[in-house]
Amino acid sequence: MDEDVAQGETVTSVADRMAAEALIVDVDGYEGPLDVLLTLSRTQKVDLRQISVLQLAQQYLAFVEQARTLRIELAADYLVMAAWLAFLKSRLLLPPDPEEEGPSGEEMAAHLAFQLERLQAMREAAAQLMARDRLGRDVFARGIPEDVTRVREVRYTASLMDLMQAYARLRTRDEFRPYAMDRESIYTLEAALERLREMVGFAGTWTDLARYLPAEFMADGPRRRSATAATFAASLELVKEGRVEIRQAETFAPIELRRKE
Amino acid sequence: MAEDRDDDTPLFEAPPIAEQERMCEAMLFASATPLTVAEMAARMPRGCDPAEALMHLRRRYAGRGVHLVRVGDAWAMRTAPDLGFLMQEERVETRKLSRAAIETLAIIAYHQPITRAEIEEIRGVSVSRGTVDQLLDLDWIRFGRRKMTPGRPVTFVVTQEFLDHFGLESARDLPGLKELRAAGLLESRPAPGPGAENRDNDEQEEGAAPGQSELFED
Amino acid sequence: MAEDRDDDTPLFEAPPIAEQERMCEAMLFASATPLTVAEMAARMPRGCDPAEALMHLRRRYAGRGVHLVRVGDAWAMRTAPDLGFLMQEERVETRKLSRAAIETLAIIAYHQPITRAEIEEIRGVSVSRGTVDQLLDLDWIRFGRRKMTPGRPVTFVVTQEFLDHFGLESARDLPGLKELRAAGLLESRPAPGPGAENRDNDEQEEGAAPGQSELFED
Repeated sequence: MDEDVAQGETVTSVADRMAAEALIVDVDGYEGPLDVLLTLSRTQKVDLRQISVLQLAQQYLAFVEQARTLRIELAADYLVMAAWLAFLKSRLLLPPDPEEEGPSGEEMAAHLAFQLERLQAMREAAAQLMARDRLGRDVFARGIPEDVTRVREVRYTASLMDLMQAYARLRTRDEFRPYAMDRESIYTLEAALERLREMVGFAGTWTDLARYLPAEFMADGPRRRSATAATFAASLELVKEGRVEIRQAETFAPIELRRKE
Repeated sequence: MAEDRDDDTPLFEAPPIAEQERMCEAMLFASATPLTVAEMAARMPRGCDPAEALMHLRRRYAGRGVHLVRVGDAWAMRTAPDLGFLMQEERVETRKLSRAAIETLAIIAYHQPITRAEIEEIRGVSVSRGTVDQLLDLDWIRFGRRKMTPGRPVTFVVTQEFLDHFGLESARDLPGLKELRAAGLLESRPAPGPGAENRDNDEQEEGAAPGQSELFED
Repeated sequence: MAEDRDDDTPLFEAPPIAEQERMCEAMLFASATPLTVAEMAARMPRGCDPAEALMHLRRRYAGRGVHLVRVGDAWAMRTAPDLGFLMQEERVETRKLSRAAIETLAIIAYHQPITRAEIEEIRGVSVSRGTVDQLLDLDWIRFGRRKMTPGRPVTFVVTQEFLDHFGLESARDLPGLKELRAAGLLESRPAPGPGAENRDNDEQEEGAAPGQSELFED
């Protein structure tokens, strides 16, 4: 018994799903809301210029409603169009309010009719274009472009696509660069030692450690910090070697160096 | 012989026009792609006037199995369309274009230069990147001048290859162009009402690459 | 009209000889190989006599810029031997630009005016002299104004020939990074990892490496 029910349910849901899928496919067959409107407008069997936009709006809203009852997920632009048409419908049905801002229902309807007519015209133009005599199908170019054996010139070519792809490749490459230390902003202990050894010989009086930092590392934060750390480490090394004395009056006060006589 | 020559006259007399016609005929026959008047003139002896020679040549090939056709500002020899049935072996199978691609191509041809946002406005649906890619790949469209609107979006225009493929002398010869223009269907008409602002924003977002345009500022 | 027809006469009248001549002309023009009389006959409507049509065609092209010539037992159209000098430019070998060259060119096009050091900064490798020389040789880049930085390095800019070759009206018409991404040429998203957090959000969006924009601030 239970099994039967369960089976029955499965069957209906499968059938439901298939029906729904058929409709999804159908909706997918449309190239957007304007395409749906254009298709619906054909049922009116009149010139697009004489079309009843009100009737069309109702048909479209019915289409969206049907999709909703069948639980078809419509893309956002279909729903935006539905909202716009509902608004248009209200404008067309209610007597115009002179206080109200914005375009009249007639203006909006006229624009929609224009859009439909323009899309229809472009479709027809596209069909005419594709029906023309086409190179390689109806009309043919020279089959043996002649090569005359005299000048042999190497010409380098590249297409715009090549150019853009090259640029895109360059601009995205950094995003995938394996992590590496950026050596440029690092002031090494070796460099600091070398510099301090040379300079400290002249420092007979107590001198702020900061004065020993190389000028080119003073400009921005990370580089200055790197230089400060390296120079401080180098000064400790020189203290250990017995070549300088080091002092700091209190916490966070400047660190000072003096040559050891 | 040349009493009233002025100073601009070249040292040597240009070949007779019949001879120039032969030269154009030979060059155009040998080339599978269209040649411009300037390209032909560069290869011909000095003082030649390929433009005039081409007029003669065109008349000579009228009604023949091969025609002289104009493609933008270039010229090419092409077989007469009514004889296409003889060329089964030469036929090249072209990739089938999607409906979206065909429509997008027509919209670009009839409205050029046109931005992506404007194409979307006409089709009422977004243009997938594959569509534009395919048309660029076929060399049927290229990038045109940027539009002087906010965001300075790039535009698309059709190419000489497009004209050559569809047998058009110029984009002005597109079928039905005059009628479409007379009917006002090629004008860009802004949508009235609240929808309008949204569209504008879209366009801005579409074309804007602020960092990039700064790069191009001098 | 056909009183003395015999039994071999086909059901349909063969096209007039002038029409057959047009057919042979078109086939010989479009074919990639010389064609024999039998091959032509096989393509033409029944009852045609290409051998006779070819005699007419040969006479028509006598003295023209293009001749009908016999190649073994087949026929082909060839430019007149005296006009061979016009075909000098036809013999052009085209080669793809190297990756280094196309990258360098792209950087110059997008960032001009730009110094060699700045190009190297973006490419992450040094730019060989041959690469720059090649681009100069092709007339695709030229020297721009010197930069007002220490050493006053020369800069590179793209030329009119570059724009012509790539079908651009100005370098400003090159699509921006956002448009490249929309066209599917820039698929990647910035990889999360060290360094990424430090980046300016906007720049990340644009796909720009930090530091790079600094380089181009004047």
